[in-house]
Amino acid sequence: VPSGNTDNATSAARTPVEDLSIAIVLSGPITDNDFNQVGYEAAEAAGEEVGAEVAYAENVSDANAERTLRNFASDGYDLIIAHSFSFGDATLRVAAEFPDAVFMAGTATSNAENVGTYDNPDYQGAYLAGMLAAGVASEGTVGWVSAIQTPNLLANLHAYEAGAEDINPEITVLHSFIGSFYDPPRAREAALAQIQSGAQVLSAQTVGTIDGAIDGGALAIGALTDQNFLGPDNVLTSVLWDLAPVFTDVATAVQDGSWTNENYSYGVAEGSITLADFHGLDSRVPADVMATVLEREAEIASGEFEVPYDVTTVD
Amino acid sequence: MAISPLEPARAAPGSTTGPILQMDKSTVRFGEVVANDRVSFDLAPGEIHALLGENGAGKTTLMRVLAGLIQPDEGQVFVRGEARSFESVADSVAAGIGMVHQHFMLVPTLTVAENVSLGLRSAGRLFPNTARVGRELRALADKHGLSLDPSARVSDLSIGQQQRVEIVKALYRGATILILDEPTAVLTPGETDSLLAMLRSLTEQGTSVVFISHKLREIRAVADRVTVLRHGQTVGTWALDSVADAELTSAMIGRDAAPTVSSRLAPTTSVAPVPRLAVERVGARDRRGHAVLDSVSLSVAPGEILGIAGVDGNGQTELAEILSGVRRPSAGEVRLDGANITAATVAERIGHGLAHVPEDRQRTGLILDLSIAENLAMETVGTAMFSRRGSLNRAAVRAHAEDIISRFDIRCSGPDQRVRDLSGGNQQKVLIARAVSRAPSALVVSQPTRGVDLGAVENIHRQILDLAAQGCAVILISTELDEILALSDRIAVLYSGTIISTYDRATVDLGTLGMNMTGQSV
Amino acid sequence: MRVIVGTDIASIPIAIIIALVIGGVLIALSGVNPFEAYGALLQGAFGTPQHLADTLIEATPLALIGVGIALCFRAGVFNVGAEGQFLLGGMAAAITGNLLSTAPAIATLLAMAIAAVLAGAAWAAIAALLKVYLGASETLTTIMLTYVATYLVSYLLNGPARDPATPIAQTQPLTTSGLLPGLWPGTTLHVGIVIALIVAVAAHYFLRRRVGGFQIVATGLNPVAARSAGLPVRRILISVFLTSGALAGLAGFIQVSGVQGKMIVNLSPGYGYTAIVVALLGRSTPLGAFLAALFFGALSAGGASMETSVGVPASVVTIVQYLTVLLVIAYTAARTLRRPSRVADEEE
Amino acid sequence: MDIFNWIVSAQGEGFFSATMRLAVPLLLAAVGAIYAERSGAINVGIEGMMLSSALSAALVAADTGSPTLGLLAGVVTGIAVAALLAVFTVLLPADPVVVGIALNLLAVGGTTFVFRIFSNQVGTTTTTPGIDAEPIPLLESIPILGPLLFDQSYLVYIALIGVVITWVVLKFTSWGLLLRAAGEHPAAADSLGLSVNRTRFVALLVSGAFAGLGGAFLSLVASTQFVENMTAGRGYIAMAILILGHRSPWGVLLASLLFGLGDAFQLRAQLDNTGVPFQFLLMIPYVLTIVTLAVFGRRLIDPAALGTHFRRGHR
Ligand SMILES: Nc1ncnc2c1ncn2[C@@H]1O[C@H](COP(=O)(O)OP(=O)(O)OP(=O)(O)O)[C@@H](O)[C@H]1O
Ligand SMILES: Nc1ncnc2c1ncn2[C@@H]1O[C@H](COP(=O)(O)OP(=O)(O)OP(=O)(O)O)[C@@H](O)[C@H]1O
Ligand SMILES: [Mg+2]
Ligand SMILES: [Mg+2]
Repeated sequence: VPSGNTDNATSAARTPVEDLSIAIVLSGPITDNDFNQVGYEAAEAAGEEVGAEVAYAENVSDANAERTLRNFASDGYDLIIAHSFSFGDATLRVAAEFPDAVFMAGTATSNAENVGTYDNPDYQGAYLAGMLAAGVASEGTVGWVSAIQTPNLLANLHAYEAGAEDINPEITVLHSFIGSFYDPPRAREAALAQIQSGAQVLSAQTVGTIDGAIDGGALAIGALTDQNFLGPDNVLTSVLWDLAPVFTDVATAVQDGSWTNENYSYGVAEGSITLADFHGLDSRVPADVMATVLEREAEIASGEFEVPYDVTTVD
Repeated sequence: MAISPLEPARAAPGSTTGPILQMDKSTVRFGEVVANDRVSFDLAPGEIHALLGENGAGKTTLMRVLAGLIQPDEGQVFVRGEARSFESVADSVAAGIGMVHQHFMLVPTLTVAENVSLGLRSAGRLFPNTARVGRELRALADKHGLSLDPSARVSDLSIGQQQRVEIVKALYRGATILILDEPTAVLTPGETDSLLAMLRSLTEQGTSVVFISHKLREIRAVADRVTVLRHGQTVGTWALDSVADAELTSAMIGRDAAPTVSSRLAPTTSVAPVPRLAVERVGARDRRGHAVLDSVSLSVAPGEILGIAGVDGNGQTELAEILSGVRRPSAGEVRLDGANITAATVAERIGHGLAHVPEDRQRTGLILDLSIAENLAMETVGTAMFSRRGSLNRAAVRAHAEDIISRFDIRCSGPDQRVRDLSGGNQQKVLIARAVSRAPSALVVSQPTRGVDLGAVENIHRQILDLAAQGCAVILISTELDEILALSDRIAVLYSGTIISTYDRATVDLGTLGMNMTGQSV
Repeated sequence: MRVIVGTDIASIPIAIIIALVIGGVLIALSGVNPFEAYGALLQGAFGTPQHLADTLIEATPLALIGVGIALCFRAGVFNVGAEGQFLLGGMAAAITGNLLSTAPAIATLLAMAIAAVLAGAAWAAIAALLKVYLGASETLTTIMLTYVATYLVSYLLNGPARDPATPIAQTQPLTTSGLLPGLWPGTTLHVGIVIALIVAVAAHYFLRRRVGGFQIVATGLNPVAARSAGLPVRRILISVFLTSGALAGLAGFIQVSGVQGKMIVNLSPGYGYTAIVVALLGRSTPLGAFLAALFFGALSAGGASMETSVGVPASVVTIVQYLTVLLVIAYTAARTLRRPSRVADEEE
Repeated sequence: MDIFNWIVSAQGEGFFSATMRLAVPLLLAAVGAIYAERSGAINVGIEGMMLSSALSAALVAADTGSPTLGLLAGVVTGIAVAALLAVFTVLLPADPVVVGIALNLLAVGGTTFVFRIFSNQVGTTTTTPGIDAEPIPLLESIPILGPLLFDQSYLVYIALIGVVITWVVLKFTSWGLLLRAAGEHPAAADSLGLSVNRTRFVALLVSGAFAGLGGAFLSLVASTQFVENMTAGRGYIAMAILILGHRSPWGVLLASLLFGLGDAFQLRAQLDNTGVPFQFLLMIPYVLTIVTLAVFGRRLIDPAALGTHFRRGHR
């Protein structure tokens, strides 16, 4: 379990909310096919489900997060979601000023009376992706392309490596950081560089990686949304992150007054982290590998196997 | 004094004997300034017609109208009796007019042939045939007895060569009326002579010439008639053989001319034991590393004026920069009162009493967008005169300027006027005044009167002589031999980065210096 | 030397109106009532004490950096790299603050400010020295150095300078002795805006009344003539550039100490670039830059409200901001052109 | 490893072809800027032009299915943005650097706004029909030159032909003469009845067209989609390359290859577990540029009238 997040609720039950309104603050554009789009869509879905109005603010830099959160709070939003690993401190500060609103922080160093947390357990899926990649890579090299080092991406990388070693202890896992989340041409080149160094399957943690896989004739594993449409012949599967269940549960809890400031961790067990449809490419995966992967997935779901959570920085 | 200008003759349309060009009541305004006020002017075929007038009298403006660069607010232009209006340069060129501007209109990074091909339809619409243009240029130049290398880059040519290119360019483009704006301001005596000869030969072949100059001697040598402008208005037109110099000068400045400065045949001082300012075996290199000064040694004593003659580009700029501290010599020493100041900064040298008047008043001398007062205070703004502990005393800056303006007769609206809005002569006075008013112990002055009218020249020369009389050591760098001869006690000639000769004023004449300047020693 | 065209005061309201009209059309296109949106803009910039505070907080770094860039403009050099100087200033301030976490507040804050100023100035010094001694264009080196600074900060925050208690790339939070005191109880306004005002007034006084200021202006107008008149042009250029870097560093300190309470990777949402425009709208004068920073602060705070309270997309807010800038420039330029002056003379 | 073997290995080939791909968008933009700057007009708006063109190229290509039409749209967009810049800086005497920066920032907002309108519903990111590499038989297998030149998309050839054309235009055509005259001595061109401002206006449009090609390259060749702010500072880097290349076509070619080489190198160095943090590797191209500017800065002489506004009839 991510160390930054707290497990146990410490807050008392709250008064129910009649006319629930939800706001989500996003660090990037809602069109990124990635972290921000997943958050935005889940908030919309949750709003629909529980009948709440949903507002959002996108491309909010860390520098401005506090101001944006405060704007939403003073405008009377009941549930405010700070959807970034780095909005935690800002959330805690604003939450202290607005005790009547409920805040959910993607990653906070601690919670507060009215601040709950949720985490990004896609590292659990990354483990499975690593297994798949190593199982397909006959030459023993796989790759992983991302933008910068963030805790969730590091967790993802280490889990991917662990999963790959689970299948093939001799596996080589290459990783690249391109410095920006929105530079597909460079991501593509990073992917090609990995392929030329022997990588046969790439984990695409930044947009453009799949283009590189297509060019280099490698397979890619998409992240967070089903990215098969970006490369129907190359995207083996994607690690999906469905935030709608968490957000819906949280919204319902706020509505009926049962919300407490716990850490809402919805991973493989809760069906929030899944592998996407293979769109026919499962033929590329050796049957025994596929079987092991599915078996591992079930073990993670049942709690029998715990995916190691490691956020150590790498070079 | 009787002034009897000629009546301009009105040509009948289509007449072949009347003026080839005529301007009638041409008026040009720049905002408040009326640069040309109902100016009339005519030019006969095959004539050289001089324009004379103080700085800012409106000569250039009048010619820019002819060149199609400015549209007059009022007035008419007739070419061969026909009314024409020049909306653009192309119209003017089509009427056979070619102008050689005071500041050359040549692109330094292009070759001669490329410059001439620029915008020329006949050179080829898409791909100009510069080779053919070059051949034709050479032929044209040969016809007029000029030498010209069409494939040379303009930046590699001397000023005189560039001017030749300008003239040939105008002729190549079919000019039969040639306008030359102060063409001799930048030439050596030899170059001037050959230019004047060339103009004569051109008129013999039918070209008509308008010739602007501040130098009466040249006008006398070459022109048929002269028109004098003052404050934007025509004072009159005279045939040169029927008018005295004094008449022209008074027409030009609006009063009787003061006697011209007498030359200093008797040096005021005996040679002092220690020279005030000296350079010893200094050298300098340009950006490419070529030597531009080689082992130059000079010295000047208190009260002495040392003239440095030479054609532009022979190292004068670098020598002046080394003396003033803007440039570090690549070899040798600079001494002031015996002390080695080679490594001293400009400011330190100013502190030691050295003053410097740079050659290019607009680029290196003045800051055009600051006021007269600010420019005058520039060099010494950090001293107790204008500031205390770094805090600027604006009142002192203004008061100082007011004093200087009246002492040096600077024509302006007040100390706060921007220097950019002054005429060239008055800009130069500001620059000279800044140096002279500090009562420096040594002065390095470059081209003090370039492009300045007669009245201002006189004033500036007076300042330099007075300063020397008070014991200041002066190094005067000038391409004007008249000026050098009029002011100097001793004269050195700089050629190709070395001093090729040094004379006492009494022992040398114009001819000798002129030859030395072109590298010939006598 | 490039002549930096100042702005015409009269042009600003007209330009703002036109920009708002065009912006209104875009807002309507995105499905929001423009009047409601602009109501939210005003409300978000000035409507409540906190919103007014937001405007001032946002104006502070822009003003500090803008004054520095304006000084550079006046001396005829271009500091496009304030962004990097700002980041390194913030970094230095946070590290110093954490090292001194137990010292008294005054000492800690002073040390942090000094460290930030030195870091910003040092980063600017690279470009300044390369320009003055090796002739490398400062416009380009500062752009490149900003990339380098960004990666450097990323390295430090992911590595040696990271708070060991969190996997997030940020420093340890500052203790209270490292936090700027507040200015307006009940809001998050801190004393930064006062510092910015003092800096702007001091720079104004310096340019007008001090010999050094006069020399900066002279150098900017004609460096060759200034040098020939004995002004220490190189020293002036270097010191102006360093001052600009120092002010950007100081702004970094203020953001770290007054707003974030720690150093983060994205300390700047582009202050270094916006401040260039701020300096220009302020006609390259310190007080003008301060006013322009207030204007941008209001647009930025109000723009955020347009997004959060009525749902105008953030992109439209950006469009309105820079449309205003372009129109102010266009209007001013057009007026310069109409004036029959000799301002535009380049050669004689 | 023996250098020659490495050069002809898949890795060596990949390295050289990546160098070219990374260089080309910069090359295109910088070659265009040669026209602007040699005519005396500064184009700081390259970043905005590239970004706008990347968007329009992606939208048109996705909508029509024709990458060629997309390319054309990119060119037209680049020209349109350049026209705006030209109105400000050629017709009006506004400072080119400030207008350029303001345009770039406006383009960030503008492209996002337009992108959202056209991609309508969030979530369906348009993927564009990309332009693929077309290896030229035989030539493709020449060491170094093969991967550098002959295993590339046709846009690379357009860029290289652009270099040659630019050289010919500047050196041999009457317009080239006029262009250089406008940049070095505008009054001289004016005194011959040539229009300095028209020349600069057209030069800026040409620059816009090239920047447009560069932008289109990003969304059609270097990746297959538009991502908000995807130029990632390439416009500014192109300006550095222009200076580095001494504003001469061949120089700019060399300088952009140098930058591409630095980038291709660092992407590969990241895979070698050198122990150097990736941030330092990412700095390589920028540091390389700074060093080159420092070494060659003195030798560069700007066109004499660069950045000055020209007004007829004014001395
Ligand atoms: N473009 C302009 N804008 C404003 N005023 C101008 C302009 N050009 C010339 N003037 C003014 O018009 C007057 C005439 O200038 P002009 O250049 O014609 O004088 P000139 O006789 O050629 O002087 P000089 O002997 O110094 O060359 C001067 O007062 C000058 O300042
Ligand atoms: N930065 C550079 N790095 C390497 N080679 C360069 C660089 N700049 C120029 N060159 C080479 O030097 C040659 C001359 O450069 P230059 O810019 O003078 O070209 P040019 O077009 O021939 O000049 P012009 O047309 O101005 O006379 C170029 O053709 C090119 O091969
Ligand atoms: Mg004149
Ligand atoms: Mg060249």
